[in-house]
Amino acid sequence: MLIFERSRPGRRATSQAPLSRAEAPELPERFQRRSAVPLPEVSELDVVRHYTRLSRKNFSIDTHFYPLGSCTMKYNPRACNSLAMLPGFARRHPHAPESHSQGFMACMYELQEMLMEVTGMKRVSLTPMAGAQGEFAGVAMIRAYHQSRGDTGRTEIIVPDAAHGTNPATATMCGFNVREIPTDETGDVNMDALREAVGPQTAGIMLTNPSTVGVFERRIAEIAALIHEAGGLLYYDGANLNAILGKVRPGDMGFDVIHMNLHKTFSTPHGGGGPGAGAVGVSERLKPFVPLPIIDKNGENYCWLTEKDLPQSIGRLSGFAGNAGVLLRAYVYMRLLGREGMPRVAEFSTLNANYLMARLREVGFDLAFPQRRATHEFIITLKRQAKEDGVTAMDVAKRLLDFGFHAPTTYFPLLVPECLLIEPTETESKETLDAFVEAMATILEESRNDPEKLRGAPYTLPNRRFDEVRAAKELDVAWAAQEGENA
Amino acid sequence: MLIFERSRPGRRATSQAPLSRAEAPELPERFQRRSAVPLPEVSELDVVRHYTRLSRKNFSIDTHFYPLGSCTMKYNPRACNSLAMLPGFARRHPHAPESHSQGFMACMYELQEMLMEVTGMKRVSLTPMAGAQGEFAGVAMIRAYHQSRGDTGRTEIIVPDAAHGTNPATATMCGFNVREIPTDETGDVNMDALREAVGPQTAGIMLTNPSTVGVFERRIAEIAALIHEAGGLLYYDGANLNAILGKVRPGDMGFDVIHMNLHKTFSTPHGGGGPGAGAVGVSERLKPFVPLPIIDKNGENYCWLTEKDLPQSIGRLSGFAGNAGVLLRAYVYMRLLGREGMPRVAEFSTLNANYLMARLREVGFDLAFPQRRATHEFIITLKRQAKEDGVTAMDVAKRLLDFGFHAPTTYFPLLVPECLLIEPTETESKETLDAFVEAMATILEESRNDPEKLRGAPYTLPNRRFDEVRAAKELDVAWAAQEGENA
Amino acid sequence: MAFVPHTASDVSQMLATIGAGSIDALFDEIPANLRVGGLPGIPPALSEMQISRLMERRAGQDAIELNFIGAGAYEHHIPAAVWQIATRGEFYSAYTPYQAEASQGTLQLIYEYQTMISGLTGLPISNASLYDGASALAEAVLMAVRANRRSKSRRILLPRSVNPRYRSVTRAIVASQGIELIELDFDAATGRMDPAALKAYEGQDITAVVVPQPNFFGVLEEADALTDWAHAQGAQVIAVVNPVSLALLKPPGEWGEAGADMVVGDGQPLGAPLSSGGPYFGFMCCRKEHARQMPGRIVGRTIDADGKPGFVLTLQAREQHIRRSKATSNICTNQGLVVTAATIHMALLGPEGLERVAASSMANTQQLAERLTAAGFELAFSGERFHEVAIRLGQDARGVLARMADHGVLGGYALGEDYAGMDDVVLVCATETKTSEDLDTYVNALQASV
Amino acid sequence: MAFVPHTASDVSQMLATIGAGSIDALFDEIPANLRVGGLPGIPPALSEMQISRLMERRAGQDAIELNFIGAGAYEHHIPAAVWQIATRGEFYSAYTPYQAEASQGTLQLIYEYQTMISGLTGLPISNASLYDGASALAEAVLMAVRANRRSKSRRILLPRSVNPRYRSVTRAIVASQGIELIELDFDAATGRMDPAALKAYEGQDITAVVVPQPNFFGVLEEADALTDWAHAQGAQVIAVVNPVSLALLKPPGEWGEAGADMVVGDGQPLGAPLSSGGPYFGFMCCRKEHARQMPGRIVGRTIDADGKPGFVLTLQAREQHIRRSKATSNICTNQGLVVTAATIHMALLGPEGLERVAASSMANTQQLAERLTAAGFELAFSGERFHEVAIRLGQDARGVLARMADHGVLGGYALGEDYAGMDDVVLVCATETKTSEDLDTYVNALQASV
Repeated sequence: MLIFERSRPGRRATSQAPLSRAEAPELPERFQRRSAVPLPEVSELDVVRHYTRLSRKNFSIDTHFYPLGSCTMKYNPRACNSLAMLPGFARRHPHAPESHSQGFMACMYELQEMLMEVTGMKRVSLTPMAGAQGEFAGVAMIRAYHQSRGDTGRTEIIVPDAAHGTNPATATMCGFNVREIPTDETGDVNMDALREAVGPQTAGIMLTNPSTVGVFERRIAEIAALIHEAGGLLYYDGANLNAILGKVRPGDMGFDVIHMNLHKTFSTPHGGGGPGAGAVGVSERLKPFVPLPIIDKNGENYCWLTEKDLPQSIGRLSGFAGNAGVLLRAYVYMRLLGREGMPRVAEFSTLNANYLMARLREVGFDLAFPQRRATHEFIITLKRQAKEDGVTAMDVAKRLLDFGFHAPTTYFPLLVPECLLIEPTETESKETLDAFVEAMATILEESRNDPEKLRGAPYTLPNRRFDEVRAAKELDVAWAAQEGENA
Repeated sequence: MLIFERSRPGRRATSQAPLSRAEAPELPERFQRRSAVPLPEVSELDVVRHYTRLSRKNFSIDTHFYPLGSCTMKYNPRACNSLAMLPGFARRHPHAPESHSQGFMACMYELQEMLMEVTGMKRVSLTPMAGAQGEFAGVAMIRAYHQSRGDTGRTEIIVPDAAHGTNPATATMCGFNVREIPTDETGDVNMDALREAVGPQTAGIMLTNPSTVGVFERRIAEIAALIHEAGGLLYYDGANLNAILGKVRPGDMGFDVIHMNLHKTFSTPHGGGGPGAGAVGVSERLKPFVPLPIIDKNGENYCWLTEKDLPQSIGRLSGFAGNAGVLLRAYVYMRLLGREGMPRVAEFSTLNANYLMARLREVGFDLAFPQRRATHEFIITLKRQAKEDGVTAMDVAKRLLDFGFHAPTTYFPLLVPECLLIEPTETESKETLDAFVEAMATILEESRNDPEKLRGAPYTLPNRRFDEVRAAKELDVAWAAQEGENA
Repeated sequence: MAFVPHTASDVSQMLATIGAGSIDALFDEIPANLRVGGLPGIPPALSEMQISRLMERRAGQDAIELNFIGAGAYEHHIPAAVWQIATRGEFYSAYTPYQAEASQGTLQLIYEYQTMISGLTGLPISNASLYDGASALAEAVLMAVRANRRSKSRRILLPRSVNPRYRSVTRAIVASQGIELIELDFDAATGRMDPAALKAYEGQDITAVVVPQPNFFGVLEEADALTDWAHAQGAQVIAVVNPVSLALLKPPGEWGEAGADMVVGDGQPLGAPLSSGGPYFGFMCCRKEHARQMPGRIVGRTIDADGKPGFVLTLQAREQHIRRSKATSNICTNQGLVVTAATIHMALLGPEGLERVAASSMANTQQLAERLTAAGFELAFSGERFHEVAIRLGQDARGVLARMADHGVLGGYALGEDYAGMDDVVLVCATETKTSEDLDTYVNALQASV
Repeated sequence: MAFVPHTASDVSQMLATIGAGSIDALFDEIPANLRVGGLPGIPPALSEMQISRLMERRAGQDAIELNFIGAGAYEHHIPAAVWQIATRGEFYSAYTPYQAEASQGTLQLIYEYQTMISGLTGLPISNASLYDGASALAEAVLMAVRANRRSKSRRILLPRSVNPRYRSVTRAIVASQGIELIELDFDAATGRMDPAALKAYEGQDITAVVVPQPNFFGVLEEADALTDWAHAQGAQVIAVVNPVSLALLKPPGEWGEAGADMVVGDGQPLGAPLSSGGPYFGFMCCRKEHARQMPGRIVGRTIDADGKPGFVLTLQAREQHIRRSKATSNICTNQGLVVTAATIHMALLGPEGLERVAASSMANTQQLAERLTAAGFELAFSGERFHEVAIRLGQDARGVLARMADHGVLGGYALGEDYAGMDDVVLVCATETKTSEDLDTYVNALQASV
């Protein structure tokens, strides 16, 4: 049932608004709202009960194992939330003077410093509000760099075919043409294709390393040299930073710019789709171009650097200074991990992935890159099952839900047919992984003996499989009172 | 699965304790623990996931309608919780000096004052930690009063047969004999029996008004006169105060002492069984005897009154000053209701009960006291169904769970056979009551057509009906590691 | 090791299964010369107790008593229930609802959000939110270029009365798209868009006109007239609004003859704490015919295999994970958790509650303006206002504000930061959170600081 | 009307169904002369915003910087997860789990709680908690009288080294039961129970002996010897313990030859905030043979109709709602929500965590004691300590503490409140929450205040 269907004229959560109507100045009629404000009229208990019940229809890390490849669904420490929501932080106005912001700014400055240490970059800006905005900032800086040198012929960004969709979309938004290059059969970039693609038109390359196929790009130094020699820059998509934290740094690999998904590696909550935070780090030559504002330290005092200080900046990407509350959560998380904890993230997420990969191979699944180590994630392909039993990756994903496990990422990367990209993260225990393997083994058996069952899954959730075509065709994106029907 | 079954040697929620082992002074061996500390060894995610999942196996007000008679399961405003947990309150040590406690003490003083206004009593002590402790305090004050007058022959407390079990149990704890008197067929006290019971041995009477059978005791003035003339005192069990808030006051009815269940009338959370708060109020003559401490105001300053100030007090009932955090929640609730909101509580809880009673009668249920108004609760009896269909009140209660409604109170009061005591509270909407009636009507039909179905209920919860005899006989109240079996 | 559950025995069993001799061996594909030995620049780990104490100290250090700054972020009462429910693990730690069957909680909530926002703005299609109001404006400009197929000019009229930060962000984001952003001046007397400034563009090919309501100065624009003017030029209208104001102000969908074509704004006033500027969320609504040009996620209602209604992410073919370099935007995340809070917040307020919040905020600011003029200060603009007012101090505002902060009052935003010639003007906001005594405190602090 | 959902149309429909003309008519059975017209003494309603501001001001007014008071309530780090989970609606707003099938969350949690507490104390049967430590001792005294059938005297030895508040509460609660509470003195040098005081009762009929460990002064009693002595007299032993100390100290179940018979204490140090003295919870454990004498709720594991294991409230025949005037106690509620928090707290700490908390608290107090003796102050007692220490100040402690409070330090508890001749002694506690700098702050504040 929708909250609107609980609405009754005149019902109110009385305590939540001023108790009497204020005498606001009368506005000329042309400014006034004539139509009713179409919010639901409900009691406080209605609201609490409705949304508490709704929440219970979700899977979440706090309730379920969530092996979503590329998403790093690790445990979100509760302290990160309560400390970021402390009244002094929650009530700080973004335009509060520096004199009344030193506590907050100290956290942000130290976060910048820690992210530099972790990535090997020379300056960090925290302002991008999501991974995709971080990517935008990164590619915009590449553009600004070439422009600042009068190097205007560089119109292309090279992107591997396995890249996240955000990579080509971002390159387009920044006014570049996208040149795709294929992945070789071992999961690395096809070097011949890359050599062919590189030229004076190359502005840069966007890489994820470990790549989206779950392996470490072994020839990264060679690639960096190739691009740099051609006058291009290297962009690092930090989606998979979790796998290498404290082990190897993008700056040391030769990258010029990187975005970090703090909601992945540094465990700020995914919140059902956001907010994220996509801090960017740059090498020496891109320092003048970082998005604003950033925080500097002047003696004992923290201060903002803005357009006056960095006139070559690509500018501002958010109304104030990014998703500050998310950044505070990441800061707390990093301090809890500390120097000792950082490399453990890479170690145990990699251990979990390799263990899970070995176990799933054992029970009969096909690996996409059986000759490679897993990084913090790996891919299985159901190509064989699709052919032999008519069962798809989607069927397996949906059936997993019935076993109380969130599905892995399906059909990404696009180049592996019927694939499941599986990332267990370091915060899950061996027992959980073993239980997942058991469920997967059962499903594999079902796929042989009762494929129809898989195609009909899930069975135990609030809904069965949805008609997505209908959703797009008969677009219904807002409730209209007259419908009156229950949802 | 129990948390202990998730335990693995060496697993830890590292962030939650000091990061290194302190050099504590070495104790002589005779003081030292030799056995292991048998707590589970689990990760932070294990704990969060385990208890989040456990919580989802509960019914609660935030998720379900809870028409539990005598329990006043109304909406618990979330602000009451967050304000009581403000750091300045949560961290205040109970022995903090008065100079650093004026904020807290102001709330408690005002709470005392508001409770006096609401009940018509002359002094309030907030210290009892639950309804039963409030009862104890009340009866102990009656005892102390008679003793202070050298009136030592009063050995009996009169209790109606419909009373809560805590009433006779309390009288016993206070060293009195219990004299039970019957309820008449209209739900009032049997006056003849009362007259017969009253005498020079009468220390007092314990009454709930409205009574536990859901009706207002109409001859309360007559009863008060009778008891007072015999030299006894009147004790008011505040369990049903919700029904009369702002309409009629125990002090005005002639009661000498009252306990209030703040977790009922003033909506502090039931928390799965507590904590409660059982403040007591007294008439003029019992003022010297109230339990300690209480708060007084001296000019602009709040101060504690203790043994020195009230040497005739029955003493202390809690280590400090009662369930202060619960009292803060009640204080916030009362301020949110305010002068206007208080009588609404009585009005709408009574409206809801009478409406629900009328509707349930309409669909075929038998009322225990069909000739009476409901107060904030009422009783239906399934005597007929038990006889005709072999279906019990327990069967109906369990079947209701399958419809997503918590069961009403069953088999209380004991004098009505196969009874359900139903209290909807004022915070539930007409739609919820109508849905409940619909479920009850369906169950009534099932009881005629498929009584077996009722006897087997519930079907949709984590467990079917339990073997309670086995629980008591093969007492298993703590997990022992060697069992190893899943729960 | 914080948050890592592995015991020594787990590790050895797992390595044996993998067939690796050590955890380190799992990194053997990384060239040795690239490996780092450690991260000495990261401080040692803290326990939760230690970081809590540090953060409490820092948060306490920044606490202020009375805040009268608005300028794009507004202090409102947020019901306790809002974040207590939004931070339930099931909302807080859930992923994007791609697996619809396991995400009906989030999906239904977003559908309800879309309905609420669409109802407030008067335009039928809402997405599931964007990052913030500023970036939402940038996306709206990009969308207008896609949606207004008749216009070839890629010229956008962007009044200077639009929040300066929104203008900066828009500039940065559309920088590489060949779009011309033309800034229009405001009338120095009224504080609203200068009708004369429009004359110059009469009859030209304009892709879109941005109309803020209220504008950055809190002043109400002539939205009806501007909308009709824009449509007459074949331009689309992008409204930029404060969602709380829509309880009182005409919704953009009803502006002029045909209504605005798109509306964006920042959802912060609907339940997001000020929180140093984020996370907030940007909302965006459009006409039905432009739904497929919309950036960001959209939730739709459909039925499942049993014919039971439910909710899914829809029109995903617009998005980057499907369409890649041809997507409507590179946007991937929405601000899900803040949208969760906002939806609960709006449900708790209801129509009357939101109206009372808006009216009280407006009344308080009006009261403050009256007391300030009574105290001898001058209002900078004569136009009708919502809940912000620009005050002339007769001296540099920054210095005055610094002195007011020492009195425990954050006195407003210095307009000189963004507008030449306005160094002595402060923009002040008094929402429903302010009492009459607070307003007096403001006046006293200001008088003590000039 | 706050929290009342009824619309005008609801009311008229409902009244029609009832057949009543008005809501007021529903109160027609109440004698008119008893009715009140209103409650003028109650202040008008506040909105949540208004009460929030009031409470924040009052809470802020009481905030202190450093607390070194113990004396029965101890400051420990409470993991953020504890109360975030305990206040989930499903725990917070649930009723007593009488309907077991709809309460498996709470019931399993209590079963786990019972297991943890029983493991800590070394006695096999735990109830689901009592109100607090003080009232738990009173209940234990009543229970000992029921359980020790060989003893007829109803005489209880109650050392003065037991928390004075626990003694007051016990006196108040057992007042009408014909029980004699005999107070035993402590040794002025060591601070522990005086062996000479026991001599007088040798060979007498004693029902029970109360043994605090650590005692109110933080000093460790000779629990083994006391237990054996008590058992030799046919008396039962009631242990009163701090649960955190049990990570290091011998559990009462292992005291002497046969172990204590009952153990009680206050669970506050296991996750309850100081919160002005409550809500905390009392725990109580006993031997298997005394289970049916236990007051309060008990959860047991059993099976359901399908043979599936699950949990129920058991042995309810002891309780007042069944047994009425013959119940083991009038107790009805347990402190469910605090028990919920404590169970999560103990699970998060685990054995090593709890040991570290205990050891750090002990080490900090030791450190403080050393710095104070180095600064010239004298320890009041020579006995071994857990995490509290009594310091002689050489002048009235109350005055010193008041001056320390002005330095932002709550310096401890003045023992003169309860013990004649100890006006110059302060009882100080430094838990794991204190840093080395905090200890210095204490010493400096004390030196500045004497």
